[in-house]
Amino acid sequence: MYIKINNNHIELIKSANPYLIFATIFVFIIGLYYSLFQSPPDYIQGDSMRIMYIHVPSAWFALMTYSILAGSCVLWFITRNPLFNVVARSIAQVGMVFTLMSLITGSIWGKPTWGVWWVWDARLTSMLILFFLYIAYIFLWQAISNKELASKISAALAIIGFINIPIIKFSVDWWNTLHQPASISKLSTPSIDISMLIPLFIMTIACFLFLVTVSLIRFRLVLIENKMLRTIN
Amino acid sequence: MNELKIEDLSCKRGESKVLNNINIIIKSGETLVVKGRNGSGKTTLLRILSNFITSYQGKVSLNDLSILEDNLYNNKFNLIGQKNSLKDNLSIKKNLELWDIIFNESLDHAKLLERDNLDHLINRDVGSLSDGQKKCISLHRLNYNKYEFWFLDEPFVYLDEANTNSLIEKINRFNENMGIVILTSNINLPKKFHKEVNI
Amino acid sequence: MNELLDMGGYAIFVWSSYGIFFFSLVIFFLINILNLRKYEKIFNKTKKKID
Amino acid sequence: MLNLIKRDLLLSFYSSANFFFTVSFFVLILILIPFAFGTQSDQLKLLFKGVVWIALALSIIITVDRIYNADYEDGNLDIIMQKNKTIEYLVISKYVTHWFIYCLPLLVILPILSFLFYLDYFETIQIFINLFIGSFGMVFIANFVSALTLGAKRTIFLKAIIMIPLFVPFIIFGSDAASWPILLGLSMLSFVISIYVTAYGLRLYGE
Repeated sequence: MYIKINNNHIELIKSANPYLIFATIFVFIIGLYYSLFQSPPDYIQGDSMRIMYIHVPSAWFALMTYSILAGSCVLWFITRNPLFNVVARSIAQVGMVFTLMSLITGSIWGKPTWGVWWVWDARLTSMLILFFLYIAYIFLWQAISNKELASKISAALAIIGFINIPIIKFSVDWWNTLHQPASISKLSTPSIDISMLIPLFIMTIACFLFLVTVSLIRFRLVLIENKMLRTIN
Repeated sequence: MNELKIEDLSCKRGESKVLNNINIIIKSGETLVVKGRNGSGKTTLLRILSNFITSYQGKVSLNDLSILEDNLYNNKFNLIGQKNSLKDNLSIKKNLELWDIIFNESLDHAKLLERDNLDHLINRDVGSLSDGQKKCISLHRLNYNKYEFWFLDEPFVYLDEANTNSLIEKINRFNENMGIVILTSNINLPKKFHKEVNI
Repeated sequence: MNELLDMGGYAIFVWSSYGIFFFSLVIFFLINILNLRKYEKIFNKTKKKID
Repeated sequence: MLNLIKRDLLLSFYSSANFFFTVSFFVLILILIPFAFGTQSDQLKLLFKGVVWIALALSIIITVDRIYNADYEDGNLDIIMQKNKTIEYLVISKYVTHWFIYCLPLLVILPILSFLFYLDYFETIQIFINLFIGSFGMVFIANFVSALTLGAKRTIFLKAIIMIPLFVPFIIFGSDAASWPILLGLSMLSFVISIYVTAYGLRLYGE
């Protein structure tokens, strides 16, 4: 299966762009209405629970984006179809922003909940490492002047990072049981009420729409960059 | 008797094609001069011939055996690239010692350098030499004598007239001993060699 | 209205996290779309030159 | 392969300042502990076991520029790659020399340092074994990072960002004496990954 991007596809993406932007804004407004006004405050955490509606989707998409990134890098090495490289490069920066957002909102949520800005548990630590992996992928690509080479090298790095993430998660779990037995206050996850599930669901869709919109914009950007490199060479 | 054959060679660097359907046959005792403007793929051709670039269309074969499959091929050529392979912070003597180990062959460097009028430099740091002197020392690697091919990338750059002539003489002597030389150049050489190719 | 702004005592946390989140998303979106505009302009210019 | 090991050892002997700097860097990081945390012997013991890993990681990070970069920039890497057609052999000999030149001196000096920090013989041996196993894994990682970033502009910062996430498991397991089997496993895993990735990187930059 060899998909080749032609001008028709780009025109299609271009024409879909305004609708996508509109849909993203619309769903975000609905999501905001539900998460800030409509949903009740949590009976343990109070109104600080509302941070969850942006924190959880961004954490999900941070991980999902990295999986797509690493997956398309693997597929690129197998099939040699340059489309996968373009996908990887267009999605990486969105993933980095989501990772950063989940770290920031997470620590703002952590202050009222745990009383501290940061807890060294496996989930947060591996998220932090994920952020560094995104930085490494993006900046290594920029640092190498031969761009064809840069794509291959940074793709190899993305795959190695994907292997590293579960190792980190496992080792931090081990380390926590080793150093501070059971003293760690993890996120208590009580069964979520349906009234909280609705805003979370809407916000997830909104974040997904944002991911798609910006990825498609970056997709066009990366294609033009590639074309410009071609004409310069 | 060696015969190096390049058939229908095309190569892409990035998205631009640098070599397009090149056909060359070169036999023992001959010298090939590759000419062309900057960026036309002269260095790429030499790197294909020295097995660094392996993704290309067409076939390069030595005595009808593809160079990619010939396990002994890498020990048959001596490549002198544009970089001079010298450590700036070490003296020439130490640099030559390091080369001896990599090439697995110990030469009488004092004598060879005297022949090329370079013996007064032997204890100087490479960093203090001029570009021409560095190039001369870099070409000193041609004295390792197990090789059947010389691949020289822009060997005449920075060289003065006397050194140019002595290099040409060396190439001639190597040709008489049935060696094959492939060199790239984008200037006109004072002497005609056997074959010339424009790419 | 005041109750809403107060967020049950957690106002600073909730509003600041929502603010940072949406501010960054908008900035990131704008950077990309402006970059795209710029690149398209340059690309069309070079294309004309080649044609 | 032996040629290359001999050549690299000779080269590092000729420019021995590099090697001296790494050792003194390692020692200086550890010597800073008492200045920062006071001289209580219990505390120093505890801190030494952890900080020795940070010192090892940092010492390896500052040497990563010297593995392939110098040879790549002056063109010696071309000759070396031509003479060693199987690049995996080249990579293995680089592991050996890099470990010998930059990690062995640190391990040699470790017992002296550990006595300065009031550790007893048993603890010293435990740390030594862990550091011995872990340093191999770190060298493997440093090698492939060096090979992948050959063409990048000379920024030690970028290399550090790539390497530190990969060092995290080593540092976590290294500071616990009983987890040397896991360290061994990690080192083996990084060897398997590293040998392929390093050879891949070198081939790409050779083109």
